[in-house]
This record gives sequence, C-alpha cells and structure tokens, in this order.
Amino acid sequence: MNLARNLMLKKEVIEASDELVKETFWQDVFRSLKKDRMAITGGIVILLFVLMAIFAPWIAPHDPYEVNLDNQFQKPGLEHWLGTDMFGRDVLSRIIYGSQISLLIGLVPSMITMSIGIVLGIVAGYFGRRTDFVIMTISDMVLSFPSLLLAMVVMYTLGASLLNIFIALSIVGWAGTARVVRAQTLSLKNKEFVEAARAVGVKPYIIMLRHILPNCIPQLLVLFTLEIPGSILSEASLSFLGVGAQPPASSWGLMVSNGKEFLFNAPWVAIAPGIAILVIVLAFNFLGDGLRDALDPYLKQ
Amino acid sequence: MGAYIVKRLLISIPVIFGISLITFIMLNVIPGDPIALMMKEHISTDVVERVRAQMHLDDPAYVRFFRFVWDALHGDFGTSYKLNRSVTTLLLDAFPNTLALAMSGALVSWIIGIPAGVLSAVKKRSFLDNSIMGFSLLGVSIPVFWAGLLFQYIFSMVLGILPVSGFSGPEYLIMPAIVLGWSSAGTIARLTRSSLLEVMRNDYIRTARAKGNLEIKVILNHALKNSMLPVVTVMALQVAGLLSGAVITESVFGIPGIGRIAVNAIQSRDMPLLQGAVMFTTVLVILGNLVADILYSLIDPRIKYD
Amino acid sequence: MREDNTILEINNLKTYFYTDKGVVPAVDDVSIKVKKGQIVGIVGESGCGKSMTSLSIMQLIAPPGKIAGGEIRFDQKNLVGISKQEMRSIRGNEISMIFQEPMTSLNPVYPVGKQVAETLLLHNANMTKAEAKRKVIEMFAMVGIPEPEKRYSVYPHQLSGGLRQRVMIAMALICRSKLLIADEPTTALDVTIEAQILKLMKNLQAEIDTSIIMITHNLGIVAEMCDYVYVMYAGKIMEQADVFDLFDNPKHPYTEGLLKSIPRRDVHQNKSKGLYSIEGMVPNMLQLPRGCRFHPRCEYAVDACREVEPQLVDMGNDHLVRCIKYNQ
Amino acid sequence: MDKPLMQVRNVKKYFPVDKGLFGKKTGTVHAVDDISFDVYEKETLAIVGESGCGKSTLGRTLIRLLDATEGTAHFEGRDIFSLSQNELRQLRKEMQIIFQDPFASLNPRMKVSDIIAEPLITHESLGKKEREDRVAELMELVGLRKAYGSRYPHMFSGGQRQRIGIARALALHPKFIVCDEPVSALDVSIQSQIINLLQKLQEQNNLTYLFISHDLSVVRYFSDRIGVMFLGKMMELGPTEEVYRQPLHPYTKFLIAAAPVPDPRSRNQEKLILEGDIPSPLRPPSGCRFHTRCPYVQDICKSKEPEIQQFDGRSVACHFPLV
Repeated sequence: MNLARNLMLKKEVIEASDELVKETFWQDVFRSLKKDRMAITGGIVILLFVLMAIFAPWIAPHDPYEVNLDNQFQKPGLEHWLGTDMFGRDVLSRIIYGSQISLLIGLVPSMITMSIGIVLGIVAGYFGRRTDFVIMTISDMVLSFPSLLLAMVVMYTLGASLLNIFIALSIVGWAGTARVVRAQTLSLKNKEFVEAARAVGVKPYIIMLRHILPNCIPQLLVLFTLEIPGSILSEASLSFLGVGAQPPASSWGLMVSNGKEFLFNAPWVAIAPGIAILVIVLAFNFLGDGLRDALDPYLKQ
Repeated sequence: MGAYIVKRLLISIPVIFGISLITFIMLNVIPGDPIALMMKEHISTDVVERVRAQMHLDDPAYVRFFRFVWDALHGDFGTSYKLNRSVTTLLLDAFPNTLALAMSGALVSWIIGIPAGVLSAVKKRSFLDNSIMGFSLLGVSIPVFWAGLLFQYIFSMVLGILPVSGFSGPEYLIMPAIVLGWSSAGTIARLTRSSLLEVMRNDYIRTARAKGNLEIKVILNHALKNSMLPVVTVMALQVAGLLSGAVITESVFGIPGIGRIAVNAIQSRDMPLLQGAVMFTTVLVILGNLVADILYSLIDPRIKYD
Repeated sequence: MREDNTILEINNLKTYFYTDKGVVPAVDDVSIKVKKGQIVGIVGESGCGKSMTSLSIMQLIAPPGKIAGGEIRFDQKNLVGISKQEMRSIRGNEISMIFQEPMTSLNPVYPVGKQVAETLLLHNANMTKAEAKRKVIEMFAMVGIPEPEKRYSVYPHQLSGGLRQRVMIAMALICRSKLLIADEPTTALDVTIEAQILKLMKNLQAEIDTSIIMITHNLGIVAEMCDYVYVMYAGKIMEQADVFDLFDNPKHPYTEGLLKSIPRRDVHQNKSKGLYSIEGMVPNMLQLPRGCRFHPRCEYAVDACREVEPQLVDMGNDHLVRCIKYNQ
Repeated sequence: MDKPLMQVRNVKKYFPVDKGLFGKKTGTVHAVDDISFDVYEKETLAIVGESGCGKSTLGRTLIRLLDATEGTAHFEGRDIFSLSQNELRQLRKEMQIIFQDPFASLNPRMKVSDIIAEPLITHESLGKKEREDRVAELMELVGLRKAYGSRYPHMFSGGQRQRIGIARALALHPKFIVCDEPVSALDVSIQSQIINLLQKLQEQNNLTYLFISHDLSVVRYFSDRIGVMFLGKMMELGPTEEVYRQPLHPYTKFLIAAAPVPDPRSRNQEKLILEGDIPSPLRPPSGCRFHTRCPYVQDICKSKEPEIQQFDGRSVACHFPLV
C-alpha cells in the first residue's frame, strides 16, 4: 500500500557515512557523551554524592545527631564549616548523612515508577483496545492530580514512613512513564521487524521482551535520569510540608523546613541543605540532557 | 467549535467521577476508619461522636460514596470538623488566591518561557542561548520551597523591598509568582527550544528557504507555529504542576489558598476539608487540560472540530 | 565569457561534509552546464551526490556541509560567495526547486494557496495580497489543479500526493524562474500520477521557456525528459552526453552496466539468463578506493584503474567519459 | 503449473475508520474487497497496483498477519483463516514474508545472527552449535559473509539488509513467501542483484512467490502471472506475457504504459496518460471502481459492478474488455 518511498535517496549523505558506523549502540552513545562537558560534570558530581552517601560515617566531621545546646546557631567557621542548627548539630554532617536518604528517595521510587510504567505502557500499547483504554484512563486520572497533592494524600492515608514515601512517589510517577512507553510501543508495533516476528510465530510476550523493550531503552534512559531529580524534589517538598521523612531522619527537605523559622538570624541552617538539593538535581539534569543529545538519533527511530 | 468543547466537557465528567472515586477510596476506604486517623489528634470524644454521626460512618462505603457525590453535586463537600465551617465556603474563599497565584505563575512561565526558548533556538550555541538555557535549567532544578526562602531572605529580610508573607495586595504576589513561574518557565523555554530546533529539520522549512525567505522569517512564519504544538500539550500537563507548586508557595509565603488549606487539613487530619481541596484542584487541572486541548486544535488544522 | 545561451555553468564544484568521522566529499570537482530552455538530467544512485549538487546551486547546504571550492555561474554571476541578500533575491525567483516528498514539503498548518502567494510577495514587494491570490489561482489552473479557487485555502493534508506536487510546481514557477531544479520530483508518486506530472513539466517548460535540471535515479525518466545527461557516481561525473548518444553507445562501464541491469516493461526479457547486475555496493565516502572510484565494481578493471584517477575526456560531440579505456 | 498450492476465495478485509471524539465508527475502508484466485506451486504470482489498491493488505492477510473480514484461503487443503493459534504457529514454517523497507525490517538492537536465528529458536529445538551452522549456511546462501553475524543492522547497506531479511524468511524452509515490494527501496544496481538472488532461491528451494510491486518493469521480467488491483478489487489476472502484450482491462493498459521507458526514441510516441486522481479508499466510486478515471466509461460502468469474465487462463472485471 505504501508508495515507492525510495528511502535510499533521501539519506544520501547519511547513507554514505552510515555504512562505516562500526560502533555498537553503546559505544556510539558513550563516545558522544564523552564529548559533552556538561554531562561529564553531572556524572562526576553524582558519583561524588554517591560516595559521600556510602562513606558518610567516615567523612562527616561531627556526629549529626549529637545535640549540644550551648553552641546553637554557630556561624559557618573553622570548626563547623556550615555552622550549626538550633540544637547545635553540625549542619555539614547532617547534609552528608542526609544524602543517603535523598539519593535513596531519588533512585528507589524512580525504579519502581519506571518498572510499573514500562510494563503497563508496553501492554497498553501492544494489545490496544480495551486494555489500552483502561490503563490510559487510569493514568489520565492519576495525571489529573497535582503530583504533590496526591503524594500528600497517600502519606496522609498510610502515615509518614520511608516506605510510604516510596509508595507515594511511585503512585504519582508511573502514569507519566506509561504514557511515554505506550506512545513508543505504538510506533514500534507497526514497524516491519515486529511484523516479521509475528510472521515467524513468536509469542506476544517474547515480542515485547525481545523487540519492543530494547528499542525503548534510549527513551527510558533519558526518562530515568530525569525521573530521579523529580522524585528528589518531590520528597524534599513533602518533607518541607512536614508530610515526608520524619525525625530523626535528616532528609535535606526536612532540614530546610526546620531552618525556615530561623531564616533571619541563622540563614545557613535553611539555605545550606537547599544548595545540596539543587546541586544533585542539577547534576542529574546535566546528565539527562547530555544523554538525550547523545541518544537523539536513536530516539527518532 | 462549540460541539468540540461540549464533547470534551462530556468526556471530563466520567474522568471527574473517576477521580472522586480514587480520592474517596484513598481517604475513606484504605485507612479503614477515618475517625481512627482523626483520633491521633486526641480530640474530645463528643466531637468524635458528632462527626461520626454527621458522616454516617456506620453506612457501607459505597452508600457513603454516592452520598458524597450527591452532596458534591449540590456544592456541599461536608463541614470541616476542625474549623466547623462548610468546606465549600472555605474553598471558595481560598480559590481566588490560588487562582491569582497559579495564573500569575503561568503568565510568568509563558511570557518569559516561550520567547526565551525561541530566542535561544534562533541564536543556537551563542552566549545568549547558553545563559537562557542555564537559567532555565536552574529553574527546573531549584526546589520551589527553597527558592521561596531564598527570595524571602534576600528581598524581604536583607533588602526589605518586598513583604515576607501574607496576601493583602499585589506586591505580595510578586515573589510567589516569580518563584512558581521560574520552574515552569524553565520547562517551557527548554521545550520550546528543542521543539523549534526539531521543527527546523522538516522538509517544509527547506522549502521555505528555497522560496527566498529571510532565515528569521522562516523561523517565525513557518517553524514557530508548528513548534507550538508540543509546547501547548506540555502547558496542559503544567496546570497540574503549577498547582503542586502553588501548594508549596502558599505555605512558604503564607498565602491563604487551596494548597495551604490542603496542607493544614493534612496536618490536622481534617478529612472532609482535604477531600474537598483535592477534588477542587483536580477539577481545575481538568479545565486546564481542556483549554490546552482547544488551543491545540486551533493551531493544528488537521484536528477537525466535528 | 563567450556569449551563448548558457544559463548556468558549474565549474569544479566541491561540496564537502566535515563530519566527526572525517570529510565526506559528497560533490567532488563537478562541472555542469545548462543552456536556456534545455532539460539537463543528473542521474545516479544514492550517495552519488546529485542532490547535494542541486542544494549547492541553491546554497542551501547546512553545516557540517560547506562549498569547499569551484564556482557556480548563473546569468554570468558567480553565486559562490555572493551576499546572502542577493542570493535570497534569486532563490524562488530566478532559480526555484521542487523536492521529492510532496507529503512533507508543504507547511501543514498553512493553506496551500497562501504558501504559494508567499513566494510571489517575497519577490514582488509592491504586489497586493489580492493580486497575488489571483495570480496563484491562475497558476493553480495552469498546473492542472481542479477547482483552483476552492483549493486556494485548503490545507496540505487534504490533498493527494499528486495535487501537492502540482502545488509545489506552481510555487516554483509562480515567478517564471529561469531555472527549475527538480530533485526526484515523481519518485514518491504513483506511476499514473508520475506520468501526468512529467507531461505537465514538459508542457510548462515549453510555455515558460525555463531550463530544468532533472535529478533522478530513473533512467526511464532521463530517456523521456532530458536533452543532455550527466551520470554521477560517488561524488564524481563518470560520463556526460546527449541523451540519444548516451543510450545508443554508453562508454563508461557504469553507465553501460546500469542500462543493462534495468528490467524493461516494453520488451520481453528472458528470465532464464538472469538480469545483468553490477556487483558490490556503493563505496563508502570516507574510504574511497584509490584511482577510479568505480574500479571495485567494474568488470573491465585493470591494475591501472587502481592507481590513477582517470580524467573526463571529450570523445567528440559533447560526449565526455572518465575511464582509463579512453584516457590514452 | 500443477495443482494450486493456495486457493483464495472471496477474501475481504475491511478497516473501521473511527473519527470523532468517542471513536465511534464513521466509515469503513474496503481495503481488500472480495478477491479470488489460485496460486500454483513454484510460480511467481505478481500483484500490482497503485497506492490504496490493497495489495499489501492482501499479502499480509494471506499469511494471517491481518485477520480477514470474510472469505477463505486454503493452503495445501486447509483454510488458514479458521486455524487455531497453535495450528497457525505450525503453519508459519510453511509461509513467510519479505518486506520493503531495509531500515525498518530488522530489529536495530539485535545482532544479525540472532535475527536470522529467531525463527529457528521459535520453532526448532537445536543445539547452539547446530543453530550457528544453520545460520552460517543461510548467510552464505544469500551472499553474506559468516563473519558479519556478530554485527548490528545499522552497519549494513540497504542491499545487504534485504539479504538478511531474505535469510530470515528462508530459515524454516517455507514453501510460500509473500514478497512485499522487496526491491522498491533499493538502488537500480542493487535491485538486479536481489532479483537474481530471489530467482536463484526459487529454483533451488521450489519456492512459490506472491510478488507485490508497483514497478511494472520488474514485474514483467520476474513474474509468471500477474494480478492487477485497483481500490481493493482485482481488475485483471493472467499470464504475464499475454497481459503485457494484450491487456484486457483499460486500467492495465494505462498502468503498463505509464512507466517511462529507458529508450529516448520512444519519447515522442503518443503517451497514454490516465487523467484524474486516485479516488480515496474511504469513498470508492459506485459501480466499477475505475469508472471515474476510465476513458471508455459508459453509463453501465457507473451503476453496475462488472462481473468477472473468464477467458482461457485469464480473467477480467470489466463490462467492455479490450478483446
């Protein structure tokens, strides 16, 4: 039915250079990523934060939980690089320990969100008709909730705990991923290499695993690196509103929230943890943008 | 055109029904006994009994749900047990403030976001492009609540040119709107730029150049309108984002909006008030999506009105 | 410059693409001449550089591509290096172009009539919109679009491929351009529509006395439309001749091979012998073979072909060929 | 031509077109509308026609990539449309398909050896070594070096990718292959290589081809019989040489005459050019679907759909065949 779209002619120059692409997909992506300074800095900063989270006990100059009322609100100085908070606790140490929770909260819900989103997205896209309608209607409804409000309602119902934060952020996030993966599956489903697999009699679930999913990877990589900062920010907001992590956990959002009353005379208590959030989120966004540019030719396939 | 809007409205009714179902389940069914949740606040037993009777908690869940829907249709979202006032009036008082905040945030994001995106696409890889994109990336990455505090510290406490919080005049809206608008402006600018650059790769842009057009006219007359299609779609999704942002901004700047009500309702375990606030904001989001849909069909002739 | 009716003369044009994997010599020292009212064919397979040659004439080469050398003389002016403003006054006005994909060459969010009027208004500052509309409707009729007034305000997605290509032709000839470059104009069309479009182009060429550069991979179209033909391969011209001369006695092994390997719809070909086919693949432009670029696929290749790059030699009555056989 | 390998009877394939918000059906496209013919063993039956004529849909329906709306297709005596999923999966060994677009017909994330091996993995339980040998053998068969097995599709030219697609189709030694415009997207010099390959494979493995194309020159050279389709209907069917020498249906005559011939001497002959646009498959014309473009149209053509008339070994659907 399709016209004699002579694909060979339009891509004259690309065809000429395409032939000599001897790199695999990953080598090509890594090669272009290496050239992107922003993405590299992002990657390095993320690595630093991960190391900081792992080796927090050895790195932190002071015990983050040690209350010492007589050196409340110490200005950032030699002893306490980022000063102390209302209970005299060292702000820098609390930030270092806080990275454990924030990274955890960045990664775990993103992974849950991605897996739910991928499964539902591919199933909705591949089978279509009723399953598609049901999944997409639910996801449209979930997307109609302002994400923070929905997370707050979930925390209200289940109570505030680390596990519940994971659940709250995942309930909010899966719909977005599902929509993107569904759109990608719809376009891949009609591609001839999927028809060829069906013509060979490959079972649907194998087609989804062997043909559809691997071709969603470029899109999913970009989504994942942008999902993580999203959930870090959401958790921080939840904690700021007092609905997220509860003491004694020292999540950055909570630290900012505790410090907001003393903004006038001890601004560092609230501002320092906020900078940490900003830096890690920026790092992930740098990496995400770099990945998107590196994967650009594959995203359009 | 009218038929299209009516159809879209008809479709949003089941969606709203669905949302009220989800909200109801999450607040009434999952936690088991909503009163038990309220008990955490050590409320006197007589108040608890009054609320239990008022909410007919002894009826089965589905009966309570349909009563909730029936009352909601008549504008009655129950009474806030903490403030002992009708939820509807509380929400209606707060709504204009949230609307003002969300709209000004939206305006900031569109008026700054779109031109900035176009500019940085036109001047690709220039200093201007890098700074706009850097600023946008900062906007997307900055935690809204922290930006609020920072602004308060700099502009109110140190410079003292703007009020710290409260909401009794236009000057109270400046900082919150900027804080809220900055992150969505960042998203819009980045999207506009990438969408415009994507559209510039199309064949009809090459045709526009082959006609003898000035490059800037090719961009503005041919590329821009096409590049707005994905931007308008994201604007729809942004309505939900703006309202989330509003929840935080209202808490930071003490603006008596629906977001603030929702936060207080959570902290004081006031279930009817929270339920009303959630319903109200989701309806706002759906209306926002409808507006964006209509905008989209105005731009793209391929979408028919029938 | 001897005063003859040459409208376009390209000498030693080099358009290179500086990709991160190396330099792709897409158009490598190409010289082409087009006389007034003549239809010149540039034929070749994908990657041979024919489209890049046309885009170079229009100076529409986007980075990482660049015109690295040579000159393009149009109406005695060398277009390489003239001011952007002057080039713009030529594009769409004196030289215009139609492309292969009618489906995507028109802006989907504007009515087709308006898009054609834009070309007119760009090059006739003092023309009013109403006058431009009238001229466009007139042109629509001329290119065979039924109910031209109605179709003026129709959107591209409401037209078939054939009608869209007619709109493109109207857009290209609205300013009575001296030179029309047609890059694979009918490749994406159905064969019965292709026949209509080719006939239309021939009639318009006579009526407006414009010269046409017909870029195609289809030797049938070359035989039917073109007066003079350039055969390109891997960025270079391998052979050029008058169309009858080229088909009657092709000299370059590549041209000969192409002509022999085409199935014919007008004559019975015995299937048992199999189709003649040129073995191997189009070379990759970053690792071009030494010497003659066609030697890896050439039946008659000798050692000399691998060392030295043969030059284009004039064999008389404008028949030039680039092959060692004729280089002694 | 011995007994028919496949008997196609009154096959129809309709697509609902749902516009409007609620997605209610507002029309149907009669992509394939009551087509009947036989396919004989070891022959190449070409199906030609312009866009929207339904030739690709027909091809995909006959190997059940699409489910027919109506009609039957008996392959070796069994109606493939009524087979259960398992029976159908067994049948896949017998029938395969080759696609047009070399860029889209291979999974970019899979190595070439895995692409070719997929049919073997799906249907046969072979040892790893044995499977690798079969893949290597298939690659040699289609003219590809074994060493290429570990490479990815984007490292190949269009012609090479088409060979990989053919190797995949041959993996299970099918009897019947639908070739959906297998050479349309290739350069002229590569086209003839693939045509020769298909021909060699047909002779060696006694393959039967349903050769779908819009290129009347390739079809004349390669096919034994030809079916001409227009807007879902079969206009004419018969032995290729006879149909080219003396087309019975006006559309066939104009379709064959439309393609330009690579001989400058025929440029000034009077050209047979079919006016008008291809009608939209959503609203096919009444009576004979070709009547809006037919130069010999009569009143009856506008109202009554022509019966299919049989002439020895040839059939035509026209009130006034060009006898």
